[in-house]
Amino acid sequence: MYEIRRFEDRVNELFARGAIHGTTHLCAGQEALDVSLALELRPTDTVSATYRGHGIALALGMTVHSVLAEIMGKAAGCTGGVGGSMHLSDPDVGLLPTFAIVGAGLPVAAGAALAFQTRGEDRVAVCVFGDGAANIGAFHEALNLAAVWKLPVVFVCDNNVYAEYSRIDVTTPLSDLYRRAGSYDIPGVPVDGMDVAATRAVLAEAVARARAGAGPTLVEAKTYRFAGHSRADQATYRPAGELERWRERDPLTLARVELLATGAATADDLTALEKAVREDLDAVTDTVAALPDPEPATMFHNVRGATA
Amino acid sequence: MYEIRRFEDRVNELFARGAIHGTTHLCAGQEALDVSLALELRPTDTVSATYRGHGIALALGMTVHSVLAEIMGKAAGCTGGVGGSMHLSDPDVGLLPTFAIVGAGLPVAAGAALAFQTRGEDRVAVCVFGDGAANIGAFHEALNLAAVWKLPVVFVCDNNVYAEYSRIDVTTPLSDLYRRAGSYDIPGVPVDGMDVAATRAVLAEAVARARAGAGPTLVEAKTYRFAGHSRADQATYRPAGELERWRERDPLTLARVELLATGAATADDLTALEKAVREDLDAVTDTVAALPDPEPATMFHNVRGATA
Amino acid sequence: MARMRVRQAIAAALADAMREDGSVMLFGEDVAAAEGPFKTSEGLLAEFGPLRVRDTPISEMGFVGAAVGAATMGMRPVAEIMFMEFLGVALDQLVTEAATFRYLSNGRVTVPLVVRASTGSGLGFGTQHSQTLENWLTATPGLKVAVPSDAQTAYGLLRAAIRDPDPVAILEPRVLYAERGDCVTGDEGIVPLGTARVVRRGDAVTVVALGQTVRTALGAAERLGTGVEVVDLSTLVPWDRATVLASVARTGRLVVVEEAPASGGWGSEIVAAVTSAAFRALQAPPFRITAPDVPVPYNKGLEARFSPSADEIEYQLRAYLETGEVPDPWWRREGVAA
Amino acid sequence: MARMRVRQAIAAALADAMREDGSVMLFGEDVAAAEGPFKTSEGLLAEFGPLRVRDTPISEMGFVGAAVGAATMGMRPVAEIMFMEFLGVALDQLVTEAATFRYLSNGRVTVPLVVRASTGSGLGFGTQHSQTLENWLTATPGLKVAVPSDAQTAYGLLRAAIRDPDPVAILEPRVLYAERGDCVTGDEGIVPLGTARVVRRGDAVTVVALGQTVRTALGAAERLGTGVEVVDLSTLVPWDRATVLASVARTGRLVVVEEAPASGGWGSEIVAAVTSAAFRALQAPPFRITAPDVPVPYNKGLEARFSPSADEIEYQLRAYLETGEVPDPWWRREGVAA
Ligand SMILES: Cc1ncc(C[n+]2csc(CCOP(=O)(O)OP(=O)(O)O)c2C)c(N)n1
Ligand SMILES: Cc1ncc(C[n+]2csc(CCOP(=O)(O)OP(=O)(O)O)c2C)c(N)n1
Ligand SMILES: [Mg+2]
Ligand SMILES: [Mg+2]
Repeated sequence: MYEIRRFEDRVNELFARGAIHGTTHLCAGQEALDVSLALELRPTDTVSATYRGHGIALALGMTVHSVLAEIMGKAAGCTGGVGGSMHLSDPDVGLLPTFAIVGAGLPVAAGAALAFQTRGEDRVAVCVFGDGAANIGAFHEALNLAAVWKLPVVFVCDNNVYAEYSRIDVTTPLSDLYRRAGSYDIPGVPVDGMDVAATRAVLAEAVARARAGAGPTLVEAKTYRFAGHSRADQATYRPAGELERWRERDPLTLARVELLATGAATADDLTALEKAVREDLDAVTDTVAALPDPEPATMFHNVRGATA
Repeated sequence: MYEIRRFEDRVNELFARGAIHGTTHLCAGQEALDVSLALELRPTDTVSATYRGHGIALALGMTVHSVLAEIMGKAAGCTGGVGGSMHLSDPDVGLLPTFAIVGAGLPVAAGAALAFQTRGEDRVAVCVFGDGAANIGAFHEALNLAAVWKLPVVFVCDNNVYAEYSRIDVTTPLSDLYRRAGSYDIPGVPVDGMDVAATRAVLAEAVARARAGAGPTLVEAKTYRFAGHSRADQATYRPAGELERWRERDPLTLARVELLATGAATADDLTALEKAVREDLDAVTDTVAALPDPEPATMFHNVRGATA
Repeated sequence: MARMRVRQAIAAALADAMREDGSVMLFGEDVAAAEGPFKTSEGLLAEFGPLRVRDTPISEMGFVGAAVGAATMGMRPVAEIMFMEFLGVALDQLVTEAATFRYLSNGRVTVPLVVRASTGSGLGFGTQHSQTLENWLTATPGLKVAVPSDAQTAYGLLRAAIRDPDPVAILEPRVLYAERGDCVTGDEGIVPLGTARVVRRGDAVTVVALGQTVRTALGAAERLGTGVEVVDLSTLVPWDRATVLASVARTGRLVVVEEAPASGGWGSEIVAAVTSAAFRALQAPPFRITAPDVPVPYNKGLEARFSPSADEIEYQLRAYLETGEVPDPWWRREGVAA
Repeated sequence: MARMRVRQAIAAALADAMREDGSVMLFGEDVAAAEGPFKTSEGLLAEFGPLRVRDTPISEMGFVGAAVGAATMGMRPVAEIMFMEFLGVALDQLVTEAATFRYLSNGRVTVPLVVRASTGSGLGFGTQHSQTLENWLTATPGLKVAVPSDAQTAYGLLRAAIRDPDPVAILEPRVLYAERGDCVTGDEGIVPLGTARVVRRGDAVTVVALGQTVRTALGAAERLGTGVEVVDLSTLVPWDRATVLASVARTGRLVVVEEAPASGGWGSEIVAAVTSAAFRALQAPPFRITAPDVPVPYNKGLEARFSPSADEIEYQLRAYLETGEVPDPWWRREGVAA
């Protein structure tokens, strides 16, 4: 989590000083969910996520080098620089190309689960999406399909209160999105998405349920987006004090308190770990910044495969 | 209702002997809903319905002549013969062109309601759609939008147990579709769609609610499709005895019993009425059959309007 | 070789592919228990069972997306869209997702998916169920589009599409489903994507047709006698430039016959590309015979006039061959529209 | 006349239309409180209030459909699609519903609706947020499509579209939003739909451009000196044949410059129609300068090469004028692709 947070800070800096082209969507405040997911999945499981995907990519095990190089459009990035921040992917860690179209990942995750079910494998597909995505048709169609076919998929709504610049109450008649599971007769479970232990427990159960063939679950993780929506957004539309209240429950702080309280780590351990993360990030940033851009020919690669 | 039933029988005959081109979707068994709706609406209200729309068109007040001529592709039909059975319409009775794309009518009805709300009018929009349509994305998006904007619209699901050749349980994880209202924090109300009095009461309340500015309602009318889905479908996929059980609750029989029981009509009244309906239908059928087809130039009309 | 209907050829292709490859599966509305709204999946549920042949809810976005997801995990799904128009509620999954995954994963996530959709006019289904709408799919790098014109191409293009490593859309002219034709099945029956077929030889004019216009163009050509070469384009993306250019090099004249309205139609691409590449070989203006720019009308007589008939094609080809000029379409000749 | 950015011209057009006609309303994602993701609705919520300027949920099918419904009841809604690709989840409502209601009601139900969508490459938004996708809309009788190229056309086409009695899609090149230009507002500033503008006179070649390629084509034309006539097509459906044909009649040469890949692009329609109508007037093969047939790449340098640059257009026009032959695009000249 600490690595993800520092990574997002770094991306923000690089973007601000023009070293990153286009747009970025930071996940600061939502790291606990990404990390919990990674901890509850097996390498053979598969994840579909969104443009706000740096955190899940790193949590699943993609390297800082590969992710940062992609975001900076380098030839060494995970797609060779043709995808960018919104399209991270690595099948080795189970990450499908992240989705830039809101809601598109849900049916695709259901389909991955369908493949597992049809072949009788005990693999699970997970889809992470936002609160805003819960209003689009693909959400409804995917949950209905997954429910009626009892697919091994877990739908995880990362409810960070905002969709772009719109607060959830402006666009959505109810803020407890887990209740939408009722429309499909599947379990809907809310969880404090700032708390790793709580989130892991809920995810573990949903994943186990899917793996056991008992069908899909809708999990709603209550989180908060510490940054703006994208690029230079300062999020001035937030009600006064809201950010500050949520920051008191910063997942990094909660995790630190927990680790120290349970004796899983000492303050010194954590300081050393954090220092190592920062140093590593600095070093990788320098390395990546010096890497070459892709050749023009790159844009012609991977448009289609060789016909047998 | 009697007129609608006989009309559908007639369409069926005409189709079988090749006098109707293309396809038709009959509504026998579902007439009580169409009639109840027409009775609870004002002429200034608006209805969006589906390809299974002969009944609602007649109930709202379109003439047998206009509807039958359209179905037979005659120049005198409501769209001049270019629309056909799936695209009946008449703004004078509040009927938008009926929708051949499943689910498409729901957002459009919400939009009609939006116009009424924006202009401060006390008009109501109603959308009738099938059980199968409750699984498509447009259903979800329209209900969410209508709920969050508190639009004066009533969504009426005509749950006739089948979508084409698929029974509801094959495609839908729950058969009580009114429960999906919970996803939008709006009222969801089931009703016996074979019973005019019960249906009228539920619709009256939902329409009043919309008119009063209290927002949308999802009404689920439990009905049954007595005919096949379309054209020559014999509906051999029905479980044995299902049709027969529903036929015991034929809305025509129930209405007849009710009318006689309350003394609203005598058996002689009804016999006379039915006879008049049959004679009228025979006469109109002969008239319409003799009408001319549209000129080729007709296909060039109404593609676009005159620019100011 | 057997004689069969186009819909039977499709069912045969699906069955053969499913026998050959356990990862092939089929889903769509009423494709399983009812064996397809147009009976293009007869026998499949019985042979391959409910895991591989599935009836879906009415949720084209959901099940096309599910096909995309299953394909990323190594299945070879065939998703059936009952009427092409319904892709209007699901286009995103095919065009924006499926077609880009290979690119967006450095070639590591692939989508060997087939989407079949029935298209076109001629059966009285009305404005919203009678269009061809190839244009929705033809500007998407990464996506292939094929259109059969008879039993053999229905069988062979579908087999090729299922084996293709990338997403392929097959647009099936609905009016042909009941047509009978000879069909070689098995590997020899496969029609490679990207290859056009010269279905009639001639040296006066090259007529490029597709789907249901192949038989109307052939009908017109027969009546005109020798001289008319008819090319069945078969694959629309990528289309077979070599075959078309070679034909035009011989004939010096190009006419494209399309079922749908002129505006936005696929034929302009053929005309434009051939003109750019073979300008000096053209002895007369290339042109397109199409439907008028109107929605498909329902009335039987109107619908029959909407798409170019063999009569209309014959008239226009004859006038063109005689005068070397582009003839007027019927609605201009009859003065009913501009 | 005032100097303003394209996005300000759009906001001005919306404001003027809303002042003039109480039935005009705007909705889309973040168009109200945030004044538009690209700031194309600055000041509108404040002036016209939350009934007429509305933030929607993320449900393009829902809110485009709601716009259709509101239009049938006499409103003149403008629906904003943030990125053109999102129409892939809502195409049905625009193409299959809105465009057909007049036809399907004997002219009694009309849909005076405007859908605005931002399009194109140049800002680093990546494959799924950088396409132009005109092809999704150009084969729909009943639907008009316009593409502004500067502040004046952004203002004027939008005003005309809002007054139009039928659905109109306005595809706004996103990369131009921040560009400044002169703009006449009010009735004199209205640009009628269906009219192309000759933006530069010349007699050696007609270059037809659209949206963001108008300025790159003009840049190339300036460098080449006299001779290059540049036509800003402005409206794609229905496009202005008279102006284009008159120009080609003068120059005898036609080149279309498109931002997006060749396959399925709108330019083939121009080339095909002009070739059919003015074959004898053409002195050299007409052709198209386009992007290659690949998804839009993210990397800045790659993205800059993807769409035809002024340099590339200059090179190709010069070679064409010198040789009378169709030149190779950069990827063939450099041997990186076929
Ligand atoms: C279909 C579609 N509509 C709109 C957008 C533009 N858009 C990108 S992100 C976003 C907000 C999504 O909000 P949410 O689902 O809550 O996810 P978050 O960004 O908060 O992670 C929107 C509207 C899109 N990418 N796709
Ligand atoms: C988007 C879309 N998908 C599929 C169809 C084909 N189709 C027409 S009617 C129908 C069944 C609809 O069932 P239901 O909503 O229950 O209505 P009913 O026919 O029972 O009145 C289907 C699948 C369609 N018209 N539109
Ligand atoms: Mg959010
Ligand atoms: Mg039904």
